Amino acid sequence: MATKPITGEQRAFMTGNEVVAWAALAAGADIMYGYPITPQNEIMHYWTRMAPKYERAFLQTEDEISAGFTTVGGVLAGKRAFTATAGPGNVLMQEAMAMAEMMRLPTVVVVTQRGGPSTATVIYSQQELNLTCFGGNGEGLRIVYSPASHDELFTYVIKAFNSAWKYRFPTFVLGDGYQSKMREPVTLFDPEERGINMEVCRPMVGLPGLPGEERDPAHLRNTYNLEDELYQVLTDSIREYEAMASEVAEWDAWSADEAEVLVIAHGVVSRAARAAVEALRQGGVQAGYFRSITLRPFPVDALRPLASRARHLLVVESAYGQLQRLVQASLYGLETPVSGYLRPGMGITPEEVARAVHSLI
Amino acid sequence: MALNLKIALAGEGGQGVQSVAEILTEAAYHAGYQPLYIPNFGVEQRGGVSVAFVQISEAPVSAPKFTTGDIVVALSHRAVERARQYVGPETLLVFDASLADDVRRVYGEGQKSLAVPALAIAKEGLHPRVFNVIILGVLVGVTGFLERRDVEQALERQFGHKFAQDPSLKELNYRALERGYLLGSERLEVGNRI
Amino acid sequence: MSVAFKPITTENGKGIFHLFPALCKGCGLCIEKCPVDTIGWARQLGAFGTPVVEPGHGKPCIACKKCQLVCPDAAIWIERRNGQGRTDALTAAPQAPGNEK
Amino acid sequence: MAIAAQPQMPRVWRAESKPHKFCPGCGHGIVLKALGEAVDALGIQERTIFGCDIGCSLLSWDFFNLDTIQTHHGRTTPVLVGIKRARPELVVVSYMGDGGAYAIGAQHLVSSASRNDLVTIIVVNNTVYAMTGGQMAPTTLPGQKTETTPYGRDVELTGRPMLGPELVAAIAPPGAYVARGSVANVVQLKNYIQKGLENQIQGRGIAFIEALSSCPTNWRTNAAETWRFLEKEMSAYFPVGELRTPEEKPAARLREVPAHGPKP
Repeated sequence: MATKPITGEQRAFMTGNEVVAWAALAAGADIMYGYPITPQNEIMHYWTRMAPKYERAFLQTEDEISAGFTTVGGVLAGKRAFTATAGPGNVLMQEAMAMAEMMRLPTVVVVTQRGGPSTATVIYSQQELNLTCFGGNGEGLRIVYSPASHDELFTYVIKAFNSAWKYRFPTFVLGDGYQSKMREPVTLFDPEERGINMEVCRPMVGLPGLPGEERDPAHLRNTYNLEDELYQVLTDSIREYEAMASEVAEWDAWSADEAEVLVIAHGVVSRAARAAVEALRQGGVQAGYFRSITLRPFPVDALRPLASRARHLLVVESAYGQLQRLVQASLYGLETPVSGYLRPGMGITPEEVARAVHSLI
Repeated sequence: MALNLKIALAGEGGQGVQSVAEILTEAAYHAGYQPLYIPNFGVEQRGGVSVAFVQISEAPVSAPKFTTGDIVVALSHRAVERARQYVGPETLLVFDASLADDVRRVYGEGQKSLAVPALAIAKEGLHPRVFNVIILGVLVGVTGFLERRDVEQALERQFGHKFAQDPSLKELNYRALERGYLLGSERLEVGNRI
Repeated sequence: MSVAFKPITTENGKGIFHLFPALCKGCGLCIEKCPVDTIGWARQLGAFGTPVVEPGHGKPCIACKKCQLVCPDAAIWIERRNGQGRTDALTAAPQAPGNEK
Repeated sequence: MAIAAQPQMPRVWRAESKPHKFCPGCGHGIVLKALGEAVDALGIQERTIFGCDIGCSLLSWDFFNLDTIQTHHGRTTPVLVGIKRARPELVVVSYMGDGGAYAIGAQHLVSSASRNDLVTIIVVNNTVYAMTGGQMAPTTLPGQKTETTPYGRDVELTGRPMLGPELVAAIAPPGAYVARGSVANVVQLKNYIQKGLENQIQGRGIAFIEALSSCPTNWRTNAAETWRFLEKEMSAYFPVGELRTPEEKPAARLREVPAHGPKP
């Protein structure tokens, strides 16, 4: 085994795509499968430069359908496998992720959201929330992390591998083009040195022993003949999903109790939201801040009590209500009014958030 | 008040605004600040106005882009127009002296600004390719929060392999940096707020 | 084999014709491939409630095994009556070395 | 008491799942018998991974005593390529119909062929989309009636039947093994499949075997008609034989590949 890619805590100033590649290396990812699409490309660029030095592999596939399905193959073979995509590539990726959801395969996908729908821009958005959380022809039994900084990008890519292999739901890190392309300081670390134990990856096929004699063959399928059979399988998965939800759900809040306006955001937009709320508080406005770190499962139990004690809720996102719908569904039955500052495909600054809060009071 | 600088740089593809942003933020990072730099990028590999968004702070920076810059740098005709949206009443507009007419047309007479004859200096005394390093020097001079040494080390990290091949290049870059620094430090005003 | 299939065994010509009704779906591919037309429909019903096949309808069986070869369901096994062993690889392939576990 | 005679199934067949799920007279059973015999002959049961597609091929998901993955339509090859890249010691078999290979999964076939992926692909060509009820497939013969070509396939409107092995043989790099067999000649088909598995095991390149097969259900044929259509009409359009062997010198069209690249 080659030496560890990272020893000790290493401070660096780099782009988010570089951070993702380092995180995957640090997490012990064995193989990346990928297809070029902006703004994800540099994840592959950094990975292909560093991977051979640490005996890791890469395959460039013919499209994102294949990138998704080869990743499925990698995890079936018992390897910590991942891929990365964005926008129209994420659309194609959903086919394989639906299979991963059905068969409970621990795939890891890093999504670097770009403008949508269609080809739109290669720059930035938060418009892939619906697709990433609920893509495919299923129920959205996935884990979706939404990091907001390079430090979190590093941490949650590592965590994504662990959550995927622990809970066996396809796991996504929902970044965006801004995070991909921007440079900011980050601390890289070796997970083990921080006391993070990587989940053991066990193969689902190619197991030892002669199948049919020394053990049962693994017969893995995603097709069922009867609605009862499917219902049973899904009921079991849903039960397990709901059981792990409280363990997995993560959020962040600041001065959120008894807020006159509780600002709700996720991902990179939450930085603007937090900055705005801090400025508003300094100016004497009773603003609060809540951020969903996991979009699936959504931190309903954390949000509901805060929302019930707030006068207004303001959802801020670079999409047209994708987060707002999650929030509203979570808060069904509460009377606190929910407004949105919705800017599909556009970056959001603290000044804009502050203005939007002022318009509510 | 703690340092919290917002700089937008706009120029044509080949003018090197992204390099200026990269070197400036590298220098700031190694000097112990928390910089954030994001280039604008689109589907065109070439041809558009290139904009770099730089923020340098003592605490982690919030949003990657901003509404109004403390300093906005415009280095071409198109950039003068394109940068308008980031210029507020308090913004210091840094532009190449050759663009004075454009600046007057777009911003009127009242805009706080600094005309830098960078193109002229580069062509006459130095070399056109170090045009952007003169601008870098101006920014270091105007903001006043970085040591020359920090910037030189960042230049070294960026261009070290080229300097090794051609030592005269290093000398050329250092002189360009010095010229810009002298021009900028005469107008040290943003840094005064530190 | 952990599952046992019950054969109907018929001796005919040079062959011992083992037919496994639980496997025979009555497709009739074997009937068409038999060079001596010995195979035909039987009264016995098979896996899908359709008639299975049996020898004795044409000339005597020559134990050529074509029926066994083309049966998609492995429902036929032809043994030669001249006393060769019971297990014969279907396609008479030589065993690769190291095959035996 | 003597043990009663038992069916001569390939050893790797899973008796517990027999009778299998294919229709009476379906060629899948014959192709899977040939594959089973080849796996037995090579003694690779313990390290072979079987992947099946959508379409009737999915009915083989519990066919063998092999670790098996039933994937999506057209996506079996990428899944198995993913496995092979992660675990090169395994032998991977990608099993699908003509629709999965030549229509919805064609880009994967072309790309795996040009990469010379170490995978053994077996395509069952029965000229129809069978599981969905007998629509036109990429391999439907000119004039052949299907549910979506009720007056017969019009090649002017719908193109000519796809020649899969010819396609792969034309683009695969040296080391590839490409053949077309038929369920009408099981011994030959088994030999082709065995060579295809050996090609992968020896690390030479992709192995691609098309098997001409039958679909009495959707053809609406009796046994005699089934054989006639397969052996006369299909075989006339789709010639049986080996198209590429790994020893073969690459065709003149396949250029030598020195390292290229603009000077840095």
